Amino acid sequence: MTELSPLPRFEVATAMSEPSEAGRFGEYGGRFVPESLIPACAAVEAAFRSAWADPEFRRNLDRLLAVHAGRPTALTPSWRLSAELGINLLLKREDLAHTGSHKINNVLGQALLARRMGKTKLLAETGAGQHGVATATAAALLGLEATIFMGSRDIERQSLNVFRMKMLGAEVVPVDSGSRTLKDACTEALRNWVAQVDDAYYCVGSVMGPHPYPWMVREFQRVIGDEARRQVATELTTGVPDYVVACVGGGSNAAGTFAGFVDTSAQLIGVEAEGGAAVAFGRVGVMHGFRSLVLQDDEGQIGEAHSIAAGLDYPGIGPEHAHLNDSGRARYVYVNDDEVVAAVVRLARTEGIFAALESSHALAWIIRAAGTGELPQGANVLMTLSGRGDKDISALMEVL
Amino acid sequence: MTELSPLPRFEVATAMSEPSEAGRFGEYGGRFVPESLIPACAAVEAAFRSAWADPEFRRNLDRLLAVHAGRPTALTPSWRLSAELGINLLLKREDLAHTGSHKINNVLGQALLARRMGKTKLLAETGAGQHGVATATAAALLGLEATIFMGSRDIERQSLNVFRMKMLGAEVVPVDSGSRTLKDACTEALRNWVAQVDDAYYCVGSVMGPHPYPWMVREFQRVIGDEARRQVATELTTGVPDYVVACVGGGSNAAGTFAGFVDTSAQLIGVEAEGGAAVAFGRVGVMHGFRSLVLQDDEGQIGEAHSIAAGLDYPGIGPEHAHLNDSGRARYVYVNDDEVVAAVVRLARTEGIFAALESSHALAWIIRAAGTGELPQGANVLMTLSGRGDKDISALMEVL
Amino acid sequence: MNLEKSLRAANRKLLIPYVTGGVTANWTDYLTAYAQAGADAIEIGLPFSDPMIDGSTVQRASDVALERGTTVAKILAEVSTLDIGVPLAAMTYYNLVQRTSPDAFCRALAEAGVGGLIVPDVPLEEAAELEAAAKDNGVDLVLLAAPSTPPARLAEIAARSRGFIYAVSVMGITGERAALADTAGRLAADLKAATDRPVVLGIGISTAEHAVEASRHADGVVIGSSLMRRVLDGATPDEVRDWLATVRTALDQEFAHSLLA
Amino acid sequence: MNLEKSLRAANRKLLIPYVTGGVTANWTDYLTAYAQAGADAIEIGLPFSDPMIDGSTVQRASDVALERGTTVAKILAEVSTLDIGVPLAAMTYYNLVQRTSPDAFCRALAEAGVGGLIVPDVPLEEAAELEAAAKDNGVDLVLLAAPSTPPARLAEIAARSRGFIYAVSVMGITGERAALADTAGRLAADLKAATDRPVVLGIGISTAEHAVEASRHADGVVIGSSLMRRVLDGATPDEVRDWLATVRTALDQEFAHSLLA
Ligand SMILES: Cc1ncc(COP(=O)(O)O)c(C=O)c1O
Ligand SMILES: Cc1ncc(COP(=O)(O)O)c(C=O)c1O
Repeated sequence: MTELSPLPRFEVATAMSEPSEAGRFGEYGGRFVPESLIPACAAVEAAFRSAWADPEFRRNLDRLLAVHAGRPTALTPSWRLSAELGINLLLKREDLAHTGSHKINNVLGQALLARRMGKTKLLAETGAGQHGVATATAAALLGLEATIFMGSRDIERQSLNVFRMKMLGAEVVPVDSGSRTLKDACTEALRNWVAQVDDAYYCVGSVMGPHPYPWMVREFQRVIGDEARRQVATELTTGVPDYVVACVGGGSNAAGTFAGFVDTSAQLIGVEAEGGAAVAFGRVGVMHGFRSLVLQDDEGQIGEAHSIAAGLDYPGIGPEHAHLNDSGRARYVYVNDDEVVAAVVRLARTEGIFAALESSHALAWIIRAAGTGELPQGANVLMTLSGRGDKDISALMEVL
Repeated sequence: MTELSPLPRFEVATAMSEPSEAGRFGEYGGRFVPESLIPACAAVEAAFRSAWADPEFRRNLDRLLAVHAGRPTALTPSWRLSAELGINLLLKREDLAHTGSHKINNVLGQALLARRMGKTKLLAETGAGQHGVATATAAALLGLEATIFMGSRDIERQSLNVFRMKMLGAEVVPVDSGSRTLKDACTEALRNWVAQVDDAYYCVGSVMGPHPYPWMVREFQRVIGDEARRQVATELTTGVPDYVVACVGGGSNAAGTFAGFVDTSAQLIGVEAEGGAAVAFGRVGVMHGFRSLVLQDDEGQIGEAHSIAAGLDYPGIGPEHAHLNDSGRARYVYVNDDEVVAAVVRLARTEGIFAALESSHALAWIIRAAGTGELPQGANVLMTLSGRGDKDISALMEVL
Repeated sequence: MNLEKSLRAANRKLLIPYVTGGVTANWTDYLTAYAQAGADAIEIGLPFSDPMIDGSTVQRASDVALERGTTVAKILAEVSTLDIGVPLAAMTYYNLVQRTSPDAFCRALAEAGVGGLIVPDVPLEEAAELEAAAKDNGVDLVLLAAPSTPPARLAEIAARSRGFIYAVSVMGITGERAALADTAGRLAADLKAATDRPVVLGIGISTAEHAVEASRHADGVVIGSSLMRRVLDGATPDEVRDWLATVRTALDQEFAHSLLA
Repeated sequence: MNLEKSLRAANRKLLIPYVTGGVTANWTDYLTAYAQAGADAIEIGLPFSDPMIDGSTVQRASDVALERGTTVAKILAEVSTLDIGVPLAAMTYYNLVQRTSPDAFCRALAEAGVGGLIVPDVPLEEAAELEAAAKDNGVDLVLLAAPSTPPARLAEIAARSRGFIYAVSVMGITGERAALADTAGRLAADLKAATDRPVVLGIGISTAEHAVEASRHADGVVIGSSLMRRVLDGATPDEVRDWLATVRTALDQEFAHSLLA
């Protein structure tokens, strides 16, 4: 069966290769965690290195991605919107992956790893709830327990996903500290990991956290970019797109996408939420176990991110993105909530696709930039549509 | 790109071939519509015959199904549940299709046909809202208008899908007559078609309505069965499953599935909702343009179907199913709401899949029958998982 | 009373009012009132739960009748006791007809003195069995023709219809409309060119003016929703009779004019 | 005042109480109270918005302090005016340390008379720059060891830590617990076998009984959450002093017993 055959993998040259031994991408990354967690992080690293080099692990993961998560996901040429914008826009459809976003790619990888390590329980933080749902899903599938930490503000905003997690048998723990959103859920998940590190595996939801998570999550997400690379090659005479665009919360869908194109001439663009734009407004800092660009005040207190998209409500950015920004290999821009809402509606009306608010950040930038020097007429653009919008209905009802 | 290559089609022998010239499957089917609609039905039939014989139409449809709807959908071996039930259960994952159910297969076909006929507008009825969302989606994609008729009771039960349709630019018209559910929406859609037959195409949502709809919709849905046939062949040493099970509202996902296996030794099982079990409790009747088995009282007044799954709240069954039942080629059974709710939860907890309440009827029967003479230990079972459960959260919140 | 013979014998434009059987306890009084107002035939709706060609007014009348426990048998029983001197035609949907069997259904009509039958969801293709049953029982099966019906088919409908030909004036469902549809005139003319059987325009004929306008093209009119709205709003049989009489008068004046012209 | 020298000079089990800087307007009065109760050193928390190793009590104290507008600079300014005769160590997270630079941060500590620094999210791997900065400014960088730390690593921590070694008694975060964790004794013993630097158990030491129990294995204890709960509940410095004094007494009695034994 054609869709179950394993994907050939591209060897990527220099950028986006393995981080340094200390888990650094340039000056970012590292492992800034309490001593109690050092052995646990080291164990995850060792297990991942061995698994990733093990053809059987790869085969098992590829098979799960195919038969359970529905990979490869489609590549959709957007016909009507492309014509309106004067560009050629191709959408990588992570919204069609099981559970409705790219998060499942990473989670299936980590859950398989947790089983390999003999763990019986997954811990995870979640913002929009997509990573929580994906974690609950993988836990059910592989017979593991799941505990999901979620800011109580996000629990209100994303009640559908909360219900889904519970349906799947996961325990959802509300986090009432701080801004009661994703960053606080991350802090809480790390704290809880310390206390149950023997049985529990911490399943990080984006390219963040202590080494090896940012690297490992990118590797689990590179399936997006690898697939898109092959698919784009058959859609475009040029073989590669001129622009590769993805939204950035922690930055996992962007990292996975970029990984497939970093060795090409494509311009890589990450789009953040204005209220969570760590590259534009952040400063170097250390949070949740890694050094990167972080929204913070002059004192070093972490800032609260604000976005209509709960999944982008994160004051930091994955360390590899900070490095890609420094090196100039990728560019980071931001859009505001109004542009995002307009983009959701526009894609629905022109292409019949109801995208997640997170994903719509990428589209909003494309809509704004199309036809300008930033994204000239006729450009071939690959955009990762990281998830579907069903979870955002109540948020949209408030503004539409 | 492997997943875009057109599917080889199986030639099916006698059962489930073309209906008679009058649109009959045995004694069922036909074209019981007002004279005003006869030319419109004839035009749809002519257009479908010409399109279905036109390789370019087939190529365009196959491409839309692949690049937009995400076909082929995965075939998922259910590991943990199979072990618990003592059977080998394979799930055909229509929940992974764009918009979240098999309805998109049919709608893309019909919307392409509407364009070919020069129509500018789609009319559709919807129950659960899945067909309405699919129709709104196809309309947006192909630049058509869409008007969706929906019972006002269903509008309350399925508010998420109502929002989705509106997002996609469709007009949703509440139907306040009768039981205010699917059957009344069908009646209303037919009435409205009469008044705008020049511009509007009536996009029927299941294998029902006047000839050629039951046949055409089955043909557009046979992609489920054709894909599953190929996929199952690589999963099973026996090549074909012992049982093929699908839920039946109007019966389109079941018809499309059965079409792929009717020429094999597989036992075909359609599962209805107890409160809408037209085969068990219905009598021959004529409704919505076709003759079939219909829930009705002694006077011939149409009965109201009752099911927790809005998409199965239909008092009739597609005419071809009535015929398959008569001929004994397929068997029709039913389950009740409680079994269905238990099945949703069980699949979520064992396989990490949150299925639609409609689809969960098929699973509920499998759970009940597994290990009995009806479905013996060790049987290879293919089940079509027709859609995802996100739309059912508020219904489930009430009972869980 | 034979429907077609009686209509052919009328030397005036035909006025065929409609009532939903069982819509009120005294619903047969409306039949008497229609007869007094000068109806040439009366169409009695046998209510069905899913009336595909009916607009909201007639559907509401059907729902009200069904809620009152109306059945075909009860309606026919009441009808069979009447003697109003006007031919009757039943209008209903095929599910009710086939519930027992077309033959049993037609026999029941005939026994109740109902001489005509209109079943809008049975087009030519599906009509054979019902045509035979109607014929066997001496019931005229009235077929419908629509503005969308192509010429050859129009001719066949005209040839196979009995009683009269029901010319659907507009592409749409029953219900009141502001003006008579443009399609009405052409359809009636085409039908009259194809047959000498009475051609009656129906659907959307709401006022005396519509009726007069329609009667210039056709042999008569069916009036349904605008009567049922009055009935549902509580008009008494006398009130309804008085209104229908004004339509009768308008039709007769127009007919007299046309003979003089 | 040099932290390590001072601790080594104490001829008793070490009592190191904790206070969150800025938690109340009069928070420095708690420092004085601690000194009066017989503290051997005091740990001052510099509040951070995302305190990864702190439980709900200390997190709440941090939030309260931040809401009061507390900053590192303000805390150090207040501390620098004090003269309570007890060495001080700051406890905070790395983001605050690196906001200016490790060097600037340590210089500021030294200038305010704070001789020790504890940064729980800086493990050995990430410590080099901070170790250098601390050394350059004469600040003792206290490293943490955990029950999960393997032996070789324990030895390196013991070797590189200055002031004392913070032995994390339990796999978990700060907060009161019902009993001293089993892990505490083994970790303290392993560390004492590896070094002659003071080994102090902290985290989850909530009562005089816990402190006594811990002091059988280690050179002393840090008491945090159970003090901060009292402070947050409104206990005055005198009340807190009185409670802490009972811990002091219990430690001293146990120490005396052990010498006799
Ligand atoms: C649909 C979707 N896209 C994007 C994101 C942001 O995550 P990342 O930046 O790691 O891709 C989220 C997070 O919840 C999400 O749900
Ligand atoms: C998910 C799902 N499955 C099944 C059905 C029933 O339709 P059919 O019997 O035509 O497959 C529906 C109808 O809305 C549906 O939404």
